[in-house]
Amino acid sequence: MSVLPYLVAVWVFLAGCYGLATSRNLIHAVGCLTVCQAATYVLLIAVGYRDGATAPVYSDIEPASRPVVDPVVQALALTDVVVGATVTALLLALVLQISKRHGTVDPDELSELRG
Amino acid sequence: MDHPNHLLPLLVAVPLLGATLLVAGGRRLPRAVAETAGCAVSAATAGLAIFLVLQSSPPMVEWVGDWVPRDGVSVGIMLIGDGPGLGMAALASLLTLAALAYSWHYFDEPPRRHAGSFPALMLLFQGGMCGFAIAGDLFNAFVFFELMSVVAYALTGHRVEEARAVQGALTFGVVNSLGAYAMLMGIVLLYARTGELAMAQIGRRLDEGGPPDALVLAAFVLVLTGLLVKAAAVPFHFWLPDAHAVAPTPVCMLLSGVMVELGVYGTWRVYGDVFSGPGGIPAPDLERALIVLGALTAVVGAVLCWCQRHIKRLLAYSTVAHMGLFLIGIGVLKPEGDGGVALYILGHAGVKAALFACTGILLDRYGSVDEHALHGRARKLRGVAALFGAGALGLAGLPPFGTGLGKALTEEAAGPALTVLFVAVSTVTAGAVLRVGARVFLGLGPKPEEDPSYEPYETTGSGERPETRRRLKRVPDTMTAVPALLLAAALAVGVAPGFATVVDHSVSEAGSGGAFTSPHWTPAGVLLGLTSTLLAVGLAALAVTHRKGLPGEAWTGPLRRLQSGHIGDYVAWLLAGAALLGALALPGIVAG
Amino acid sequence: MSRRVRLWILSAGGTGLAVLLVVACFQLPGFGGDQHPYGDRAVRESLARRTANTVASVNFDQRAFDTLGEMTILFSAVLGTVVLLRQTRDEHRAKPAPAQVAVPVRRYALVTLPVALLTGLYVIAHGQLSPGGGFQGGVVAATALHLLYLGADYRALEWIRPVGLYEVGDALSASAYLVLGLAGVLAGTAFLANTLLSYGTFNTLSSGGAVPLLNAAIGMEVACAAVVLLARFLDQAVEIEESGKTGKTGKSGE
Amino acid sequence: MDDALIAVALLLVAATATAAVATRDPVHQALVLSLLGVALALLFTVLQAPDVALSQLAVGSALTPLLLLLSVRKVWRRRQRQGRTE
Repeated sequence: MSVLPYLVAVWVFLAGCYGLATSRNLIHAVGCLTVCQAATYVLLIAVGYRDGATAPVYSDIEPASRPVVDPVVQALALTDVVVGATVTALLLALVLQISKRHGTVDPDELSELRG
Repeated sequence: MDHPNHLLPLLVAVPLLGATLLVAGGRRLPRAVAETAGCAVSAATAGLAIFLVLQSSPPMVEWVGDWVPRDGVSVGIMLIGDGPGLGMAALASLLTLAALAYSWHYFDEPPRRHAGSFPALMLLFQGGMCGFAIAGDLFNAFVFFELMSVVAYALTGHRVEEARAVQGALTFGVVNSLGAYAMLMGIVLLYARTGELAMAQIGRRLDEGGPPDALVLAAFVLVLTGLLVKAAAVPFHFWLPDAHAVAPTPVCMLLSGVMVELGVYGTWRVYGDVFSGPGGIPAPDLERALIVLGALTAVVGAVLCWCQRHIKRLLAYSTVAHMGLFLIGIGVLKPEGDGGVALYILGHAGVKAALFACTGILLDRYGSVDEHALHGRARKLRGVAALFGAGALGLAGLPPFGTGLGKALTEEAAGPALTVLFVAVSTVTAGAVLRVGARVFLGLGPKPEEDPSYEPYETTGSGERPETRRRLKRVPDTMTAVPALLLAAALAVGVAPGFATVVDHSVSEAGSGGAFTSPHWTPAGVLLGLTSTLLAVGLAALAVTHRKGLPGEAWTGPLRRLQSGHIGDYVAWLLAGAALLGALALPGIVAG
Repeated sequence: MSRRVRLWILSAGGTGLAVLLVVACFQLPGFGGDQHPYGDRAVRESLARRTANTVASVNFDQRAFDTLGEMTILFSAVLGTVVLLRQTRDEHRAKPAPAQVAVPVRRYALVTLPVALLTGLYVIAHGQLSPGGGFQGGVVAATALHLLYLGADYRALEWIRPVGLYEVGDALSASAYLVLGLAGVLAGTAFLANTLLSYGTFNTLSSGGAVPLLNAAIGMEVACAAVVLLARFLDQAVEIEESGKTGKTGKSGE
Repeated sequence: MDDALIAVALLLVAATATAAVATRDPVHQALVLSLLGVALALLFTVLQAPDVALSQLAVGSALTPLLLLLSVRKVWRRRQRQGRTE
């Protein structure tokens, strides 16, 4: 159990890379990129977890009464989630333009930019 | 101002505020006002950066939000205001200003009711680069790394009606985002081990933890993967020619002139602050990794640079080749090498941006950037020809250009074996640029023959659309003044008395703090600079007189085929590169 | 490069990286461990500034500079999307036909819409106290508006959602965040310093000094940004069409 | 008990992520991705990160799949038009 979350993060990251490399559709490729990013959230939150602790929100618990998990990684993960969504949006906008200009979204059929 | 360090965050805040206000008011503003405002904000930031550079000895530190450390630790974000960081911020700001001035009334069709969007994107790019340059906190560095990347994708794809532009921008976006996520994984691994995010703190905690293990190596590999993707080191480099060849010319000036160099700067910063101690990556391992990758990058970049006929793509590969030289320069881990690379980067930025600016003029006058199609067509542009030629000689490292001084100092630090590589690479890249200049501007030699065997693996430069409103009758003064000023700046880096000393001093003060030397032109350096220039001229002359291309060119086929334009290939290479990086840095970890 | 060669390179690189990462995982501190020096400090500082939700304190006070960068990334991506998905010369707008919506769907959407919108605003407002805040609430509020597309039709949505105003709102709330940061510099302390306002009473809406203000700015920004993003994609999916020619229009060049 | 819950959530994330990569059709992939978003939100909730769970739910399982679906629709609509004119 003590390494399972980390291994899951590594698995998700590499799976996303595999999907990205073998994708036959650019929209699918962008989806795979979001899978890669999901790995970073899992790793972040897993690193900040503490056994038996509660969420770092003191609106219903007395300060210093119980241990809390690391709030810093949660703040970083929040940032990361928003960054991920915006990058996805921008890349999808580019995919739409590719579909208009090249008439395809299959990376195997994009024949420009070689050599 | 009593506390100039409080002004450090303004390097980010001022351009960002300018950008947001431009977008808010952009719907009503006429185009000229929006562009002037963009230039003014960019210039103000550049002024602030230069002011701060002058204050940067001894280096400043700023804790954003006034979270100054108590008992040596803080919960805030640290910014570093030392010579190299602020120098990169100043370089980024000045180049943004140059690009904005160059693009005055540039695009033919600003998006309807969004006159301010292009200058606003440029300001956001400037803010992102400044933020990355002064970041002293790893996660904060990641955030600004993403900011500059995101803006760069949008700017690269700006001409959405061009099939190549959108494809290049997507490739750029996917590869760089993947690199950034790898970097973030590395940062999280470091956080898990040390519980800190400020670079200096992480380094200290690693050193307390004893000799490095596989975890440190994995974090190192992941973080460097992100930075080396940005720095376009082989085999992470594939996105660069695809993106730089298709971006609008003013954006190319920024991408090649400073954004890619920020990858090298980041490598230098992260290694120096995080991994250079006894708990980090041993020096011989880093040297092996950076010198091997740097040499590969330099050779691949130079060879492919020579093979191109699309002029922007040719310049992009020359950037790849020079990135290899910069990586070698910081990889030898000597203060003289770092100082030399700093000067080399400054000179290279001026020269490369000027060359792109000249190519932009060609594109606008003739609607093509193809070396073969333009053969002899630009004879009338005498002034541009002179600038282009001067840029090519600067690229070769002709004294007294700043590139020449930087190259000479770096060669001295790198030793004789690598000096051969430096001379060869600058010869080949400058030779290719001179070849283009001789054919396009002077019409020398026979018109090159088309070789059908290359056809599927070649990107020609024809079929590009001019970027300006209508094909230009006369080149606007701003479009020629900007490259002239940039070349003058590159020259000033080499000749201004004492400038090299100041740069070297601030780099060694920020880095290891090792013995600081007074760099100057040495007879050997001048001789090597002249040698590469003469060789480049010779090589160009040889190429121009051969209709079919030089004999050895057939050998480059397999290398060119690797550059397939396929995102899947590039992702596969990225993983392979990360594994290679791990293998190169492994021996010291196993032994230790 | 053929698919086979790509797979070979991918598996070689992937295997190497996987081995390195898996070995590294076993050297990480065990999952659920007790060593979180930065986290513990952040909790202490958050309580000292009377911010009940420590995550909000990290986001909007201790590491507010990160959030500035993140907000700017969102802003840039929206601006980039607006630029990239602009209507080009060879495209025109086709007015979507009015659509018939089934009555239950309409009722459901029109009832849910205000509830979702209020939930979003509530989540934004209570960011410094309970889980949630500007990001989450902003996205919820923006998505809620688009229930109108389900409930009525695209034209009703366009009527309630003048994209231009949301773009201006996006830019203005981003500038508000920057101006709040600059206030610190003007007052002689540091950028984004949360020392100007009183920290208020713990666990009330106005606690935490500048945290609620920054949080509100982010909430506005995220909501406007998400609306503009969705609007641009809806525009492409529903309205914008290429005129006449099909296929590789961009390649014709000269 | 906690451990079991965490392990289940983790395996769910790994499974949906693998499925998202293996689903080659973009429309189906968008749906699997929104399942991945829910799985991640569940994981973050059991790992005591309600803030992140909430934003993951809003962004990962609603906004991102929506954008993907809109893109698919645009590409598909283009193909339809192209098919009609040819």
